[in-house]
Amino acid sequence: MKEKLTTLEKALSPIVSGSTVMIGGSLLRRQPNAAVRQLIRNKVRDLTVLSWAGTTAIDLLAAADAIRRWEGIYVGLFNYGLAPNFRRAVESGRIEVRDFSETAMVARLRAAAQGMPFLPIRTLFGSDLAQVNPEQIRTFDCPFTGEKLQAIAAAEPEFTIIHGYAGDKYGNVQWPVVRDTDDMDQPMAAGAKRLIVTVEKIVSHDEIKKQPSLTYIPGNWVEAIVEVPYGAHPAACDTMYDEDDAHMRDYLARSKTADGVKAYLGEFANALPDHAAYLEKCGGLAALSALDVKGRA
Amino acid sequence: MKEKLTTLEKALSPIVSGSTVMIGGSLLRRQPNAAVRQLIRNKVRDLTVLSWAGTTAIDLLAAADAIRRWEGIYVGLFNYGLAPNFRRAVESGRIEVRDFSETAMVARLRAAAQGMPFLPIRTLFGSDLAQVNPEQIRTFDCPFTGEKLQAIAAAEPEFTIIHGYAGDKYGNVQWPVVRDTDDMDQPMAAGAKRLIVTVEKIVSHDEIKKQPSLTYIPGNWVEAIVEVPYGAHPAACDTMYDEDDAHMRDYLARSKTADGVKAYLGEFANALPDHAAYLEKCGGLAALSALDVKGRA
Amino acid sequence: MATYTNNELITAYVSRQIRDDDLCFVGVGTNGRAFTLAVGIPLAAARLAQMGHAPGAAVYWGNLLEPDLSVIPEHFTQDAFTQWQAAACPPDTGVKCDMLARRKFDVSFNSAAQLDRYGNMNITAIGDYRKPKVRLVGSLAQPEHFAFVRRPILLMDLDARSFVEKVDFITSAGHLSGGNSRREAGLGEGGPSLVVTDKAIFDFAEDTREMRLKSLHRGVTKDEVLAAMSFVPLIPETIPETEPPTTEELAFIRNDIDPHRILLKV
Amino acid sequence: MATYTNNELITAYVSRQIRDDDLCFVGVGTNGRAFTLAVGIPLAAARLAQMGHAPGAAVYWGNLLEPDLSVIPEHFTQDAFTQWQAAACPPDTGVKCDMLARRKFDVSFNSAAQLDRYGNMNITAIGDYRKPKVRLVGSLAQPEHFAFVRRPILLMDLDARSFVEKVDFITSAGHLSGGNSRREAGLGEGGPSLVVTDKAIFDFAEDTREMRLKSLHRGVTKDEVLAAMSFVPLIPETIPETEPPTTEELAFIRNDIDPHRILLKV
Repeated sequence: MKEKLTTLEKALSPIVSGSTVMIGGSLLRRQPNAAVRQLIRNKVRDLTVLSWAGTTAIDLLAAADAIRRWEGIYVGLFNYGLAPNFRRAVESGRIEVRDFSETAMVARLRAAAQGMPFLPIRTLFGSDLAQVNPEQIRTFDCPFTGEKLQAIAAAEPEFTIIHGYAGDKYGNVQWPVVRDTDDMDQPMAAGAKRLIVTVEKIVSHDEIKKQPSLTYIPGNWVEAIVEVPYGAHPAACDTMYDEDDAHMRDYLARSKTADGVKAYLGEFANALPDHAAYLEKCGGLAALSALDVKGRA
Repeated sequence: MKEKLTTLEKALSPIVSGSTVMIGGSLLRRQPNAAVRQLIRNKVRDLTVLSWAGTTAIDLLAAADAIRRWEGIYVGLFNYGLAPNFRRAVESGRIEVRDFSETAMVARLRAAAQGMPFLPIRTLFGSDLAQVNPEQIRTFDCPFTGEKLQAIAAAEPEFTIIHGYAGDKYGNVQWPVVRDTDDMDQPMAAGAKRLIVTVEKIVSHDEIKKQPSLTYIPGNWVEAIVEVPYGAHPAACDTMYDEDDAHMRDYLARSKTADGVKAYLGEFANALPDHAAYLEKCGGLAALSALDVKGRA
Repeated sequence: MATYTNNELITAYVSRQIRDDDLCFVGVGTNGRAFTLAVGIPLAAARLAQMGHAPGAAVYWGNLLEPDLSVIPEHFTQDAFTQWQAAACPPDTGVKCDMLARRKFDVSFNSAAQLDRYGNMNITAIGDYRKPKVRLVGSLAQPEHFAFVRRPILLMDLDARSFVEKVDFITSAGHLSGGNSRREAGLGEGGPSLVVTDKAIFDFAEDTREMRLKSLHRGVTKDEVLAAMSFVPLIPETIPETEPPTTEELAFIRNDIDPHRILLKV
Repeated sequence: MATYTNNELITAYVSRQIRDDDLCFVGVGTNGRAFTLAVGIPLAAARLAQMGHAPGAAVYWGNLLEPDLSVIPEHFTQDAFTQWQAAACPPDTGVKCDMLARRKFDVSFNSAAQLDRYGNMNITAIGDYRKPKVRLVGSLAQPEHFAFVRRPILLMDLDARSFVEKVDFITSAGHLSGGNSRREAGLGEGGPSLVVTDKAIFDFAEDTREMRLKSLHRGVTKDEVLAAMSFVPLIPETIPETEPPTTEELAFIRNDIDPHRILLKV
């Protein structure tokens, strides 16, 4: 097997301004925020960003003016309300949006995973989601029944970034048996062209191969894997730690203005050399362990 | 929740001659043979049978002259060679076959699960599998790229029979963490109209809800669940027991002629009132436990 | 005569709309009043139905199929979701999407920033989609609910900014422009069936599919309702009072389902 | 000069066709000679490649992605498959199908009841499809291998009943009628690249895509080869001898990979 363990800097260096990037996680779970802060440090711009239910990762990128277009089902901050920086950028016209409903986005992800240019749905008749996006949503006739269906174009980002629980140096990433499964990370990984995975911890391959059915991202699909403890902070990694409520509230408060959030980004991303420095800035592992949940592996 | 625990007799009584039935399992794993023997006792005829990689279940039904048409990717007896009774029936023209390659059959199962009349593939250009089956495999143009694709019609059996590991009285069926995943049972269950599940053992709902992510067939999808220990015999149930080599060899020997296998069916299906009697006929649980594998739950 | 809160009235009313063996979609997240409407009342109503006339009723919440409603989490942080026991927790959200497309859901609970005369809803953008006055969250599975669920129920406070003649953006196609327009657009049966508000209940006329005042909550006048809407719904000759909760329903809600007033807080 | 068996010769030859980081599909099951050709030799060759020039080579076997080839099971009963450790074991076989369709596989190992001049293969039926002389197993993923895998390798004993002018049924489209016919039919790059037999190796001519004799195993004559085929393949001016296994390759096979002669038994 090929060793794919590397650093955030090396793993993300191929992502340049103008790239198309799929961001994994859903709501406050497993947002790849450590990777996002590195992209912000790298000063990438004009990204086309795809997501499922995006929260902190998308809002941070929007705050850094890194997004030209977003495509997905949701951007908000879950129980913290709307995403202030994303909202500001869309309302000012800086970010173009292409909204997809869940069955439509699922079709895009599965089409890519199956090597197909599209998959059919029948959800969006009469919805403006279809009306405003003829480039990716088209009505056609079923080759068998003749009924009207909607073809949804495959999601084909150049890069896919997913934050996972644990993996080995070959890129095999496993989930715990009991977890919050409300996401689309595995289909995203299955259809990825260049897949970069960050994990809470690196474990031995011997650990992995004992329970191969828990490997939801096979190393064969992965270009690079990076160990980033608390890599989803200030969001949560289910079964390991909860969202950081104090940090979220501080982020929201400082996001009331563009200047406020620029200062936040300066402190928590641009001014810091790497993720280790971010963890120190957040009080270090000792302080962060207060977020750990019982039954954490 | 609704109680769905019943007997093989009651669960299978809606399946009459002429029905279309999907049979779960793959190769020698989890063939729903207890249910098949009940169908044979019920003397159903002219079934249209769909399967993934079918072995004992399909060959037993063929031996009983219960199949009019079969659709799937494979019928054989794995490392025991060709399926003698299925082969005899196809060569004599009694069984019509519709062959699908794996991506084609996967498309049929997923289409049904997604509520779509078809899904696209691009596998079968130039293959006689497509040429002989215009009713279910049709070439069409991609609504986006214009490239030629092949539409595969959804698999829509009236009944689906799957043999699982363990489940509760509400029909929630779970798999063990480490198992042989080389099958399509979950997609079959997801697209089923009337789903009948047999399991090795019934466990409490409290057991099930501790690890909900192990539930691969939610009770919500199930019409009836039946407890049938060694329900896949003489095939295997991975993690619980292996195939019965002696029984398989005896079955093969007696399948050399139509009369031979009729005698076998008389002994092991028609002459017996139920699955309990079959287990006794096979030496009882004591004898069968010799097939158990280590680490059996 | 029992006294009760508006949330208790709505919870009891909604619970009676749930039939035995119904599969109900309940959303996750948001906070404050939005949480009460989107999560709190639906969970309480589903549990109340289970305890009464609909023991076989089930909920799909997040990606949990049939979570144990006898122990609804008291804190809605991630680990509470992770630990919540359920009958099933499918491998990804695509399974729920497939069940929606296969019309496995009987009821869904929905809220929107805008809802119009024909039950079209908007959670995407206020103003121009390209340069909106307010960018909202997007769409989630709201279009699926109106496309595939048998009886979607809207839970919203009556407000002239929310109840508008025409939504700025159709996230979810309801009854479109009324009559047969929904069918003609290519959609099947479904679309919003009831609109449950803090002042009144509405349904949709069988023929024109226009929103129609169905009942007024005790003490609420027709004029108060109309004052809180930007369009005039159909109004029948006589308007019944919304059936109040029974003492038994109130006891279940207060003692068993939401003793600490978490679900029906605000 | 080292002595070696035909199976050792073939195993060593095939292992050299595997490049570093190749993902190789290996089939499961069958028994006797068919097992040696479909499972035994491919697994031994893949492991031999890993131990030598291709440490990054991986195998997809059954639904096991990268099973540990340093401990190949000695008994191919179900529990041996269940217990075999691997890097991944996806939730269902559909994942493997998707990887095939996305052209993730570099090499596949295939065997057929019939193979023709243009590398079309048949594992479905001998004679008339509707009322066959011999009904075979069907198709499995054999059409996918020829449609999507970069370099499919056929492993078959040379036999006039198997090597036919035209297959009775095209299960897997190889090079169809040669030339550009494969492309014209709608297929992409791929199709059979090599045919490895007990007597000789064949490839396919770049222009006509006809099967072409590539090398003869030591001691085998051209006439013996032609006597075991129902059509005459392209034959070059000079026919090299199939490169024999090195003593190091033989040592790996005999001492490390298949010490009990399970994989290369018959």
